[in-house]
Amino acid sequence: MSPDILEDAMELWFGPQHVSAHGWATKLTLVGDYVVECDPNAGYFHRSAEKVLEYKNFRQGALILERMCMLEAFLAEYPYVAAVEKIAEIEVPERAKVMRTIMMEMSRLHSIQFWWGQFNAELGFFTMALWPWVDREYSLDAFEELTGSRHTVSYSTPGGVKYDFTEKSMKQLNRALDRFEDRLPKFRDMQMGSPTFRARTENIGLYDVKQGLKWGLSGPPMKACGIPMDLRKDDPDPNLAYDMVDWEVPITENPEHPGQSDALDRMEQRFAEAETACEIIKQLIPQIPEGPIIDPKARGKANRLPEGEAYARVEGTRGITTLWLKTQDKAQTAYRAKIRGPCIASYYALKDLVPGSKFADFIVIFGSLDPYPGWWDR
Amino acid sequence: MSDSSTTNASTFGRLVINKIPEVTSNPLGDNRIELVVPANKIRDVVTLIDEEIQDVLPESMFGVDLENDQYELIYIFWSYTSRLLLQLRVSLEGEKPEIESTCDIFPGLEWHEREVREMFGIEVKNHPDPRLLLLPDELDGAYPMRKRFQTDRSRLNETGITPPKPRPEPGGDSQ
Amino acid sequence: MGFFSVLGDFFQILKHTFRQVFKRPFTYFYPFEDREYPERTRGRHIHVRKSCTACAQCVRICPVVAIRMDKEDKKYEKDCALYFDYTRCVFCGLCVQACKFEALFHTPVVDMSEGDREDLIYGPEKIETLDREPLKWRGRRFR
Amino acid sequence: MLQFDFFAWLAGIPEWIYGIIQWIYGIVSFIFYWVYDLFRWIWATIFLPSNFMFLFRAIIFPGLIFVVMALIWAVWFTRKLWGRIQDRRGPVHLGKYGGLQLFADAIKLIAKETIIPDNARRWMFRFLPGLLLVVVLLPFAFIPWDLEYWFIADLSVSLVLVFAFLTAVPVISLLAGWVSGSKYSLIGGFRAANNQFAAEIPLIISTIGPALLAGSLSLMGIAAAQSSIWFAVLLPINLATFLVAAIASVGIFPFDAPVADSEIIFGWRTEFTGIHFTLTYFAEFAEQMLYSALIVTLFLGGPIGPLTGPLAGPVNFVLKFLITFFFFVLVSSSFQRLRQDQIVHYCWKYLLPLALLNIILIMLAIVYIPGIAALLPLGGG
Repeated sequence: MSPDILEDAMELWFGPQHVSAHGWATKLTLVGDYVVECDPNAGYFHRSAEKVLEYKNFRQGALILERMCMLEAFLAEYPYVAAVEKIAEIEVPERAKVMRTIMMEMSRLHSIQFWWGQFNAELGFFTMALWPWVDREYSLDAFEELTGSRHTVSYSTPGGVKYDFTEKSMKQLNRALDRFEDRLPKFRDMQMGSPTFRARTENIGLYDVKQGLKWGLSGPPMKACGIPMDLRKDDPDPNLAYDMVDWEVPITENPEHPGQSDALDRMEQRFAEAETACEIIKQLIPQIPEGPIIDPKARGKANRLPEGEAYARVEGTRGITTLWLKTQDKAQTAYRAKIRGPCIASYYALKDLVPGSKFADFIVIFGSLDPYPGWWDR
Repeated sequence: MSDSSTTNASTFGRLVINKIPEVTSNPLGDNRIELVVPANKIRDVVTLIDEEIQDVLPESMFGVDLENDQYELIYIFWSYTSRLLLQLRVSLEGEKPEIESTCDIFPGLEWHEREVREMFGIEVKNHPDPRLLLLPDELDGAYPMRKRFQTDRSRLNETGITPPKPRPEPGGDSQ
Repeated sequence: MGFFSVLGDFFQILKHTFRQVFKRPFTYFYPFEDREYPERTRGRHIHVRKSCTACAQCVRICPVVAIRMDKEDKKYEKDCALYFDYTRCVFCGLCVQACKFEALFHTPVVDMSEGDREDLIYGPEKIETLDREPLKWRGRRFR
Repeated sequence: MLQFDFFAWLAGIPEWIYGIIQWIYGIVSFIFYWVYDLFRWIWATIFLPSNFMFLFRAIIFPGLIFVVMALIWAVWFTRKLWGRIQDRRGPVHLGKYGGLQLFADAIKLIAKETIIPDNARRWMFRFLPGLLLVVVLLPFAFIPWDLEYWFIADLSVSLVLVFAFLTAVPVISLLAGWVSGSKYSLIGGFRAANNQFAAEIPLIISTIGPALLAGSLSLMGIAAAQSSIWFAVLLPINLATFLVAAIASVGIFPFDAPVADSEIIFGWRTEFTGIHFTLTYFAEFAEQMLYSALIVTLFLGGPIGPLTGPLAGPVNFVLKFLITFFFFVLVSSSFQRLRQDQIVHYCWKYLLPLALLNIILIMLAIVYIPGIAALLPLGGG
């Protein structure tokens, strides 16, 4: 970029007090209506979770993880629990595996419903922002009926899950799924069928697979490029019950730009993700086996862990969510826990993705990648 | 893994060891492999990963404080086509150890390197943007993720179950 | 040409929004009417002093150090003077699970706002009493 | 030789006193008659039947107070309708169905501290919101609420005058954004000007149709010309283009790029607080109402309608106005926000040709389809 262009550039801080920047700030350099430089800043949400985890024992730790991303609370807490189970060699009962999988997909559905509304609010369409949030209330009701809490479920614990399904919670779960599937065609009309939505999102924030992988992007932003990159299939967790279900990795291929994804593809991908989540839950509900929900020895085993390292990974709503855990012998707390949130990559990607686009499209690109500040600030 | 475009973990391990004999490998099973890399060879290994493995994703990079000025850096790469998980382990030593930046090969590692620098005091050479990532300015140089950094545990003492201890000095070792 | 299909899309969307106008709203008047809370709702705690043994397991497990036990206070039977700090509590439910003697429970009371921060620290008297029946709700039931 | 005649002098005193009294009387009576005349003039101005009714119309019934009450109602209606469309309830607590909510909001907003940024030009910053509201309220004087009696003013060029007033709105928005001393406000101000730049041409071209068919540039004349057929029947595409261009001109959803809250916090209104914000907020709703009233006048026959009776004109007008305003809110709550370059693109590429197309079509129809011309005041055939 030649320096004389930058002479009449305007520096604009997008955040941290901006209405749509909740916990992040990006410095934009504008020339006219175009963004020529984008400098994402992190650290406004930093709660030093990794250090805190070094002081919490293995039953408390999952609670800290849950607060990294309230929207996918169960998905966020699961890697920690899985890592502890790997080091302590805890067996998980079959029933707990299925319940974890159901909860995980439910959490994904809820997160997508929330993102959906938020993205539409960012696009200035508050009707479509509120409608998915109504469905989200039903998902939250299902969480509440099962675990007693609406957001921070704190459902899984080393060795299984904490609460068993009741008849009423099954009813709430089915109600949430039915409600979502009922409204899906209408939402499709309002989103994909909306000419204004297509106008705003087509060819916005375009990147290809190779570029996305270099940034470290994963999850729906990559699957929207048309590649079946999903840890649920690629690296199946033995403590989850995805192999009991017949399902395909949802991908979105746009014939207009193969191997690339724009904001419209990413919205379509979220539709597919939510539908797949619904399908998996519907298939799993009749298959829940009888049995205990928690290994009775797990509580004792999780109190003091042997020396070891474990790397637990899960396909979160926003991408690969991992936790690397190192313990010392007879440890009550973690020696080192590293949280890898998916959004650190998608927020970093703005740096290369945004320059050259219009200022009004910045928030569309940001919203379509669905970054959540808790994941990069931890 | 019969497909020619995919890479097997042990095959790749052998390939790296053939090219760079200082590297030792350590299979983790299930197409996962750990390579122990000396600090001065990290750029060569990461370049090899970029060239040899298809669709590789820089998943994570972080430091571990082993106390007594011993540090470990761990790089994790994942390739979904090969279903290969690769973990590089770099041992470092010293008050302020140094490592070569690899973020020109994998831009996704840039912020991880910034974080390692501010949290552990591991200097990343040739880093394009060596600012603080997460920490506020007053904690620059405090390296809070080091084990030496004393956190405030005064609230735990309020519960009445731990015997009251003298409150530790706030801040890190360098303050 | 796509002009007429785009026009059709516009009318489709207008149809959806127009229909919504005549639907019953989803929200309810919260303070005046309330819904039933599930049995498992993790609201404020209730402490049953009769079965408490003052083992302090709840104090140990609490991840946010919200529970304090005053062993010096001899006024209460078995010395279990529990203080719950609801400015810190995250309602994770670990203390209830840690209790082996069925002495600590969650109630579905979730609206516990106070005018003063100090009032949110529930002392040994307040934590074992409920000012209202937890399952009896104000106003009419909804949903 | 001067002789002093004492008795003559004595006899002159009353005359002299009389002169003084007369002089004083003259002054007093002058003042009295002046004041009396003033009072009489005021009296005559206000309470003479014709004058009184003019003032009544200008200030109370179809005039200022009526418009302000309608404005308050419009804010309530918009919020309630938005709430209903979004599965919410909208305002509920104050008054029946929350009808008094706006008074509470207005009192709250007025009682709030007015913060003026350091970088702002202080006097312009205070002056512009009020000016904006005045400019937006003035064109209501030319709205034909009734053809016979209940209207305020009838100018032969009132259509042009209304648009002349409305052209000032984006200038004020741009100035307000500029004097606020904030980058977001400045961007918002430019976007507001851009919106008007995009929307004004299709808007005015759409009004050419009714003006042409009525043979008049007066709103009263256009309304009166629709006694046999509403122009909405002859100019349906113009009605749609006018509606869309009006929404774009006001700058509400989906053309709300000037105040896009997820991009530029609240556009040119970002820095306004308290009473200043209240005024700009009211001005937006007044502008929506004005465009709704213009749609009723230009396309839906104005006061001409099914009802008859002494107040039939205004009642007909208000009924049509309600329906128009409902569609105004409905359209504005159904679409995603467009980018500002897309607004210009769509307004110029689609709305402008469509508006012209309808005029050409109706001209051809008048020439080739017998019977249409007879419905119009132009006559002939």
